[in-house]
Amino acid sequence: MSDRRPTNVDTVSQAAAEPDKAQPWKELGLKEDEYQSIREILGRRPTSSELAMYSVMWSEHCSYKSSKIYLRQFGEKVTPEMKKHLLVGMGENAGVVDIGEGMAVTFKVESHNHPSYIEPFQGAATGVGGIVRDILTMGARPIAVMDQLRFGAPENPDTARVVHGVTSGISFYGNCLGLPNIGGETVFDKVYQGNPLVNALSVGALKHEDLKLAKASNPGDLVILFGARTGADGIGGVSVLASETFESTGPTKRPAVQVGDPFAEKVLIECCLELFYAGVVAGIQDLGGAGISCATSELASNGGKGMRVQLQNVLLRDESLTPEEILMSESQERMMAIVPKEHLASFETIVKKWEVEYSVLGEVIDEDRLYINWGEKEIVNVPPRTVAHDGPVYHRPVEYPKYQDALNADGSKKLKRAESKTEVTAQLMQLISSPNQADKSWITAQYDKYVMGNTALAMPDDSGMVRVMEDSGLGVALATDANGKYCYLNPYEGAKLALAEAYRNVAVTGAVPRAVTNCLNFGSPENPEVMWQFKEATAGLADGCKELGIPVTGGNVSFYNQTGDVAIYPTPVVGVLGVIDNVARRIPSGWQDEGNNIYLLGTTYDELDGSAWAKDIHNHLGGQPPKVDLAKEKQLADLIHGASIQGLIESAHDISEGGLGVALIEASLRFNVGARIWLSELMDRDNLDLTAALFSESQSRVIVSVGREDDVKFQALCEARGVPVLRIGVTDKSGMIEFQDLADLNLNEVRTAWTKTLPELFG
Amino acid sequence: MPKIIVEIMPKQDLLDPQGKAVANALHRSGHPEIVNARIGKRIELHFDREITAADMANAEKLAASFLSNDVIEDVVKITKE
Amino acid sequence: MPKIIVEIMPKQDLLDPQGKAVANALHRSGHPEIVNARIGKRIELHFDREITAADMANAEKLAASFLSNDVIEDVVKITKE
Amino acid sequence: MKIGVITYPGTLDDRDAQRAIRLAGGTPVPLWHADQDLKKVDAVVLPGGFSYGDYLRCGAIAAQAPATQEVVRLAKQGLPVLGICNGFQVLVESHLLPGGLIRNEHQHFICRDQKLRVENTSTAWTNLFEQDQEITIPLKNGEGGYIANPDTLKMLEAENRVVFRYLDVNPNGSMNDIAGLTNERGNVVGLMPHPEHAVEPGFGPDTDIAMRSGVDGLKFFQSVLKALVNS
Ligand SMILES: Nc1ncnc2c1ncn2[C@@H]1O[C@H](COP(=O)(O)OP(=O)(O)O)[C@@H](O)[C@H]1O
Ligand SMILES: [Mg+2]
Repeated sequence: MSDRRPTNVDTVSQAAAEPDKAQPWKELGLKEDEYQSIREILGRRPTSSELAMYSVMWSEHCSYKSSKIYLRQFGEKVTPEMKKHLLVGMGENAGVVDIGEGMAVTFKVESHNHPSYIEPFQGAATGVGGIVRDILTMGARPIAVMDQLRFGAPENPDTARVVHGVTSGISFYGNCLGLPNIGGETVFDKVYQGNPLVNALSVGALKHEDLKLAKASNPGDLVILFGARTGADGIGGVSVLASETFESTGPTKRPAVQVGDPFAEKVLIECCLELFYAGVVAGIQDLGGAGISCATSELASNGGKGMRVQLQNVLLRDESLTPEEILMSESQERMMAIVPKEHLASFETIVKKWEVEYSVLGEVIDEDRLYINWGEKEIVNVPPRTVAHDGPVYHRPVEYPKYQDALNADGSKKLKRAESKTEVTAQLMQLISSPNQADKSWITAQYDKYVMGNTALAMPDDSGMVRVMEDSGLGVALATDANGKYCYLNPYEGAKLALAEAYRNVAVTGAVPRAVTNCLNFGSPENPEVMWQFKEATAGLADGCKELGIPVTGGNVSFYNQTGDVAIYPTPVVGVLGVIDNVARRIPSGWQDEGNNIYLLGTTYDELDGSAWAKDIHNHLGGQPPKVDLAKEKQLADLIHGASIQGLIESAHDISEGGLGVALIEASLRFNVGARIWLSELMDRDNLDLTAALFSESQSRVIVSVGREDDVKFQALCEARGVPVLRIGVTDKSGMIEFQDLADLNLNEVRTAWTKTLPELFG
Repeated sequence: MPKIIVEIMPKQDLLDPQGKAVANALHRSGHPEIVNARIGKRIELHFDREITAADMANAEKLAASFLSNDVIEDVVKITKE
Repeated sequence: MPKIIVEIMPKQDLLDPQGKAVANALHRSGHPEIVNARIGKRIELHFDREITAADMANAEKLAASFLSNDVIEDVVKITKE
Repeated sequence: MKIGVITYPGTLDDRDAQRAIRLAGGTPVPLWHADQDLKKVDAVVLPGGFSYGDYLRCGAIAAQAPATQEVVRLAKQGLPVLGICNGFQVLVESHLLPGGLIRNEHQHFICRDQKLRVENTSTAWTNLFEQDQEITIPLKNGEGGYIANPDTLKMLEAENRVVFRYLDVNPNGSMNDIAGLTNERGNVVGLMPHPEHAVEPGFGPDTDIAMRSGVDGLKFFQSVLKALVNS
């Protein structure tokens, strides 16, 4: 092969010899004091390769510099009891949770927002690829994915571009990987127009003893890069360095996007699992943001050791890449393994079987130093910890938003409520067919939910649920939620509300909530009002987790989701993982049989601020979100678990956006079983008008259906546990959902209205 | 039938998974002389009348905006037949 | 880099759903003059040496056997560049 | 009875196919694409997935694999072969079955519970069904539109080689609503929908009786076991 390798590289000795050479630190996103502290750490100016490494590793995305001081509380506000099931906590690639029978699961949600706006298909696809590699890195077999999406206004022409690209990108990558998609979220709102959110979650399962950590702790072990070759993907930013060190003949503009190859990743997964089971890797790290810079420095830093690396050993797609570009390339589908020398031969046999390319880059050394050479020339010589973990920590200014008081004062009380029966019926139909409440099958039918044969629940049920152990039926349930409107009104309560809803969604399936992950999507941290939202939301989430007794095991922060001065609503996506001893016991979200009684659990208050009703009927957002009482959530979850163990409930569906009215319709649509509903007793008991009874979004409420034979037992159980219970209807085979004295809705007509919305918008 | 042919290739610097898979398959089946393969699109636009200069100009615009995605693809050729 | 370019189109009389979708989109966006669209492949085979007559003959064979499926596709052109 | 399941790079439903064989009472034998040796199995399943990423054409690269070549040779001597989804595409690319499979008409990947009619019950994989029995099994594909030239279609219909036809909804634009085919001899069957995802109560499609309780797919694997015992 013709050698097109750049030779004119900046070396450590050059850096010492020309200490005052001007460097483009600013263009790389570093602050003056950050550049100065790099010079202090090194006792000289950095080489351009070192500058590349520090700038990317100290970026907001990799260093969490604005969020770090707040994220700490997830580790601090915990009790020993909460940590009982935690095998690996925050700080690793993903948290690991014991689920019994010697098994553990690891799960995490991550954002790929900005890339998905620029190139929706590849952005979303590589988002799925990235989170799956995180899970794999822990030694786990990935077993499912989910996706949390926020798009702009449905009628805006650009929304269709993003919706099509994102959903087909997720479908393309996830389906080709062979991971069932078991749920997610889809929300439309104009605040996300220029900043769609594409979060992806993955969950994996492993035996306790197969746990792997991203650590290089044994001097002499080999550092091996394997998987796809390194190319010019996603290094738009370092072009400034390339143009500096590279004569004008070189590549000028590198692409800022990455292209995903799910086939390569599928092969990589199988190959890695075989390597893990063969016991030939001592440590492993996926390559995501910051590529080789991140993998080498983190592995070394985590192991408290150093590394010597020959960068020219990296297999390239394009020989003209400069060392800086190689260090920062975000080419997908790559992994870095730490392999003891005596296992090299076995390692080679396995990767060759899978036709995966690899190269040995160097070895672990007993020295607190990361040395990287380019041929004979030394281009990096740094303490790994300073790159990977000792990044800057900001205490950004925080300011209570100027608009906040007026926003909270502008409640929904003044909005005109439905008075006539026809008006109520029309509003019910409008809510059920509005894009946010409408059927999401146009999206979810593009996802394979069957692959692996272990999916016990998926769309449109409240949680996704997969079996982990085929013989016992042991499984996990997962749900994610975030209501941006609630968080905008009150970020502290809003984060708790997201947690409460995800928790409830897991509980209604019969699983026991056990751990939490999050993806915190916010505007610019340089805006003190955004930082206030962030501070409030993280406090709310940490406090909420403590109240519920389930720990945060990991998460991700995405800042700068804003266009000009306008930030998105604070959108802390919260994921809750639950454990179920046998998935055969799972509870679906809809009535399964006729002749069952329908019960409403919990109390309804007149809480319409921030509701779907206020937005979809009146285009209004203001006031305070519904009150959240986590003790009640817990009580409710315990009740459902108890009832499920005794086999007392046929279905359970949580009440959220759109209130009781929408929840009842959804429960009927699930298996096409009709119902007769009466609301008068509820209105009397809780002192509500029709609008509040149907559309209030009060928390800690669930509707359940119970067979006649279990009626007495069920009611007694509710009373014993102090959960308010009221019979509000019965299921039937009428093909109707009849709200007594109010409306007779034909299920087929409701279904048509509910299903046609998204196809009509995006066809 | 008169047609305009638009040829589109994945950008040089970006990964082309399809091309890679085909190149690998060719190597396995004994074609080491083919060092690489890349796969793009050939789009034919059919007309039921003579193609004018205006049509060509139009096709150029369409090729750059709608038929290709300039973040990841290049239009490499536009011809008429 | 010398290359051989193989162009492949779906067979005339068979359905081409992608082409149809593109044609429909073009009609919706005000291009009635384009009566139909069809989407095929452009495959580049790269060589790191001069391309010989034998290479071309070889490419023809590959195009007919592996690169296209003659039940549903036609090889419309093979050129070198 | 030993039934082989071939794994290609990018195959996804191989473990599911093995589970289905086990639940039907057979012994699944994993086979590797690069091995020509089929380990003396009595029948072979080419499972679903995205072999080689479905790049170039679905199934085209997998059709060249040593294991596939051996399957082609033995199928011509009567070895029962079932190609599911990507496996069907491999059979078509290997010319064991006629026609081709192209991108779904609506351009999207689609995953749904699909109703089918079983129109030929004399194949190795369908002998336990009743003629014209209606079954529901999951379907999930992006390129499942069956096409063939008019002569081939006529021949397939005349020779009763359409084994499964889509009912209610044609999910991908397949000609004549064709969901699956057999060869002349009836030992090779290919179909787009996935019988291996409807073999275990709790994990199959919804039925009128209970959620996710559909097990119509089990009969495919029981059929071949019966055919093998009788042969
Ligand atoms: N983008 C998506 N990907 C996968 N599943 C989705 C997506 N959007 C919505 N869903 C699924 O559709 C169903 C209804 O969603 P939603 O009404 O938001 O549920 P909930 O109100 O219980 O949070 C759920 O099962 C959810 O998991
Ligand atoms: Mg729910």
